[in-house]
Amino acid sequence: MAISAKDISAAIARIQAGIEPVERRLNAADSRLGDGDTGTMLARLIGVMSSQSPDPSASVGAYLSQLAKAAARSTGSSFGTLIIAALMATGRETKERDSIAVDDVADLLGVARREMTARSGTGEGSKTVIDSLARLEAETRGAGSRADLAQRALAAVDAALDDFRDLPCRVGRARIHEASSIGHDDPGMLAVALLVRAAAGPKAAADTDIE
Amino acid sequence: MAISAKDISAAIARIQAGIEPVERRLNAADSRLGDGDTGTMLARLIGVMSSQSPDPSASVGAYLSQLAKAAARSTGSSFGTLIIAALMATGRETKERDSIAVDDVADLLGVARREMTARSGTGEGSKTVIDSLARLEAETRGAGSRADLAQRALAAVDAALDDFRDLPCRVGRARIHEASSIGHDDPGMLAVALLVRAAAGPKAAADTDIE
Amino acid sequence: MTKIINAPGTYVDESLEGLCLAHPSLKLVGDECRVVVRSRPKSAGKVGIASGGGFGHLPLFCGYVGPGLLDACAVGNVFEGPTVGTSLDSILNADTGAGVLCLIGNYGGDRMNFEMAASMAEDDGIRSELVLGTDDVASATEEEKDKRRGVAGLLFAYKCAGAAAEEGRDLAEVARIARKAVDRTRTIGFALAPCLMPGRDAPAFEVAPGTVEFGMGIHGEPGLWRKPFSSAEALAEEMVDKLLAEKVSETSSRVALLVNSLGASPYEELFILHRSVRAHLADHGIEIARVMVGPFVTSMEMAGASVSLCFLDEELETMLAAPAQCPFWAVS
Amino acid sequence: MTKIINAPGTYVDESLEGLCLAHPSLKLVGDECRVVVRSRPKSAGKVGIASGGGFGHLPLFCGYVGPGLLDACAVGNVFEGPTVGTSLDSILNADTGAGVLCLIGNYGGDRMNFEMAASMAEDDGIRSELVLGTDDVASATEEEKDKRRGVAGLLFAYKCAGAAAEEGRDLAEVARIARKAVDRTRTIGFALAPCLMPGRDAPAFEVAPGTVEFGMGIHGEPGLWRKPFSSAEALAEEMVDKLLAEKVSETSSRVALLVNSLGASPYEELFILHRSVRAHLADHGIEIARVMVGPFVTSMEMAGASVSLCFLDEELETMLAAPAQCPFWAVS
Ligand SMILES: Nc1ncnc2c1ncn2[C@@H]1O[C@H](COP(=O)(O)OP(=O)(O)O)[C@@H](O)[C@H]1O
Ligand SMILES: Nc1ncnc2c1ncn2[C@@H]1O[C@H](COP(=O)(O)OP(=O)(O)O)[C@@H](O)[C@H]1O
Ligand SMILES: [Mg+2]
Ligand SMILES: [Mg+2]
Ligand SMILES: [Mg+2]
Ligand SMILES: [Mg+2]
Repeated sequence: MAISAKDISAAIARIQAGIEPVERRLNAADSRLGDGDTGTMLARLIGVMSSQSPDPSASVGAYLSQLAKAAARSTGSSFGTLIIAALMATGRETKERDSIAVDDVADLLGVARREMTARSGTGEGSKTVIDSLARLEAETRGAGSRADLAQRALAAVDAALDDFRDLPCRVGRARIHEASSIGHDDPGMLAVALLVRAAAGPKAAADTDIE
Repeated sequence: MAISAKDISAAIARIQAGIEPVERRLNAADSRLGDGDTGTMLARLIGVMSSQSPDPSASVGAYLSQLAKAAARSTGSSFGTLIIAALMATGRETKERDSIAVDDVADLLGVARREMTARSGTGEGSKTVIDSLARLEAETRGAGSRADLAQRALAAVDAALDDFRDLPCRVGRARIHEASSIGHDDPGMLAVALLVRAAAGPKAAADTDIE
Repeated sequence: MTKIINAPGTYVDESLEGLCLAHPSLKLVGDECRVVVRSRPKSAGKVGIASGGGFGHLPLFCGYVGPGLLDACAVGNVFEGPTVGTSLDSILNADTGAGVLCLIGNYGGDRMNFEMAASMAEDDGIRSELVLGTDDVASATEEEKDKRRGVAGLLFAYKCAGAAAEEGRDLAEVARIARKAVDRTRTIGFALAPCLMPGRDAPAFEVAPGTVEFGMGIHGEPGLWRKPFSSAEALAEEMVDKLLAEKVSETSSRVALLVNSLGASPYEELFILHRSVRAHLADHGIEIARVMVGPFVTSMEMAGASVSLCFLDEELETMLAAPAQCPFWAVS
Repeated sequence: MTKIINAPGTYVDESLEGLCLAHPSLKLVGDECRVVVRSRPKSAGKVGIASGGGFGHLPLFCGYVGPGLLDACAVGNVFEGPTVGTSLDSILNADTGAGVLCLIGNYGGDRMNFEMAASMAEDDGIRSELVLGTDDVASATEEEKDKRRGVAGLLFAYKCAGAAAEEGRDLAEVARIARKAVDRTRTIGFALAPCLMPGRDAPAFEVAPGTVEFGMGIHGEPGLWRKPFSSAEALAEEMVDKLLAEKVSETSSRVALLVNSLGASPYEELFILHRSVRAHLADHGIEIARVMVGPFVTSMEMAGASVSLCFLDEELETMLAAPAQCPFWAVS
């Protein structure tokens, strides 16, 4: 039931397979106050990552670092960079492990979240990807199985979107337009939701509704 | 029955009074193959000229030279410059005369035409203002009175337009589009026609039809 | 907005190639050939100056590589920061042993990428300092000054830091001077028409014809307000007032002025705007020590302009007057 | 196409004022303040070089006043030649006793005005020679070469004549060199979007979006043909072929190249076009001795570009390499 590099690679492949509508939707979300490129950036990142197959003998950490390095030459957007930073940090954390136990996932999400916070200087409550990670971390703690993990993750990203939708965004250019960000999903948070959904696969996702 | 500086000044005032529709029409004509400014240029020239009142004791030539000098600082368009050149040349020719006899007008038109030809390097037959002048010169020769002169002039400019309308233009940018100039009046020739019409005044013009 | 391009995917690389072919003082290096450096080696022991940013703002960023200015510049895709990898390459190439000042615009992604690159460079034993351009007064209030974006005013920091480095000052000094230039520089811009990203069918943002989008960002980030265009005069007054609303810490009534085209607005209009801006500055008792008018920091074919002021002290004035040479700007 | 202006009627004069305030090396003289001259007196006894033309093409014409280039430049209204009076003022101001070369574009009005001005100057005892730029291959066939308009290629004549004058050559020599530069220079341009005259509601000519108007004049004079834009590559090939279709009298496979923006087309695109133009020139065995890429001769915010080739001989190459300095172009 543990998660191996191959499982991660399979999840990335699932994301890649359905990336087109995700790309369009994120670009639209980012067009409202940002520069309209969240989807394009994410698609490029996922494309590069999906072309990295894990060495059969590689540890999870080695694979995550490999993904980070490839990604580090593929995108310059803030969201992409935060993902790269998270991949590097979690890669360091798991460099000796062949797999990750389901109940270690929450801790790793915490590692990712703290690294993103350190890099961006953005804490929780600013309506960013970091808030989604915080919620993921909280909700997946204590997951008993991969299926359970998936359900909890899906619920978490939805809940994060719901909780923040009507709050103002406090990061980047949008800050001076806090009012107009109210009522709309942050593109980074929406990206996390759509990624989790695609990674979980259609079976798990069927029970949820981010649409 | 001779033409004095005051008569010329009065003709200019008549032209100035009705310049607006003339300006629009000439701009439209020049827009077809040229830069669309024949009307604007002419309006500016006439405006400056109409602000020059003749010294009561000035000869015709002195007044024409005065008009030329004022005009020389008012416009840089080809048509304007040809008019300035014509004013200078006819001014030199008449510098000792208090008035111009009706039957000297054709000769002076010849002076103007030759000066324009020398300045522009354009001979007759190229569908330009020079062709209108040539026709004016020919038709006004032998005019017996100012009324007769006006009628002959009106007929001449119309005839010039009619004769050249279906010929190709051979001057300036339009040259490489000779075909598309066929069927349309040359803006400079049209300008001469409209000027003569306005100068002649409504009474004389009533019997003709350039519309 | 028909673009003279071959394909969106080759836009940046072909353009960079064309740039370096036109200006042999520049060349491309790095794993992805996305770092512009000086062709002639710089003096060893000089502090290196690296910059970087998204493409689509030429001459910014990479056009300012040259003596007295930048040593290396990382180039991202259109309106997208350079990758961590490219940023790292720019630092490695700028270094001659005396450390590297990374001088970039304050954009989240760009900053994070350069920070990550700097920490990788440190692993290779290269010291660096990061200074962020934050001149766009439209992008945050005075209280949140350090959150402001960097726009055209970055040029003053390039010039001052470049001069300090060329003089042989050490990294801390060069960084101090860059920071001072940033602290004392402010920009306000407005857009009159949008630009189109290569490969897109429509602009990512709209500016209605006849409308002024006051404070719009160089990537089309929404402005402070929009209203119908009235006159260059009125706009100049509003811009100057906005720029002078905040006082620099030390009093300074002598400035360097940059009147910049965002792309499509031609020189003719810039000079008209410049004339009005000068008049309003004079009304406020501001003296203009230096002036630049032209397309220095653009957004492809966006129409509009920006006005930047660098409030001078003696040190900055000396640095701005020092010789510098790049394809788009020379001081001698 | 919202313009940063105050009023159409003050457009030219305010812009010229702003130009000279930004560039103190220039100043305005003449009865109507429509002649741009060098602020610093030039050496007495140097042949003067006067130019002139309509406004709306900055940096052309008056931006090229400076050492090694023009002495004086008469400025007309937008897209309208300078008046006879202003042309005369430019000749009077260019003269220091050694005569004046009048070097202008071959536009009927401009030519006639300078000729009239020259004959007036002669009355004052000032000798002059007139040389007309005729580089636009789209404006007449090879048989009627001398009827062609002058466009961006005029810069090469400015530069060569300017260098010859600065060297102390006499009027006949300076004129000979200017004529040679004109004879050996050809330009072809294309427009992608029109420009708007100040004060007008709509452009005086149309270029449909997505359409290339090949050979369109810098005032919007109709082009040779129009077709949908395909690629920078294809356009570059077509332009190079058109430029090389006529052979210069003496064989010359070494050229100076100018890739020029008509206004709104940004540097990014110019460099892409430049890259393709170079490749096609190389295919034809043409060697590029010098290159300029940028907005040098524009039509306000017209989109599009032009490519000029000056087929060099040793003399022209030396003249192009001589030092020159003006606000928009420096050779050192
Ligand atoms: N400084 C930051 N701190 C935290 N999250 C950020 C920050 N900047 C951007 N993000 C996240 O990234 C998303 C935008 O990503 P993207 O559009 O790819 O980047 P960019 O802003 O560089 O165009 C935002 O919605 C937000 O969730
Ligand atoms: N070289 C020339 N020779 C004779 N007539 C000319 C010449 N150039 C222009 N014209 C006349 O001037 C008219 C155009 O005038 P205008 O539009 O004011 O000048 P521009 O061509 O400078 O814009 C033409 O229709 C023609 O009659
Ligand atoms: Mg974005
Ligand atoms: Mg015209
Ligand atoms: Mg972005
Ligand atoms: Mg004209």
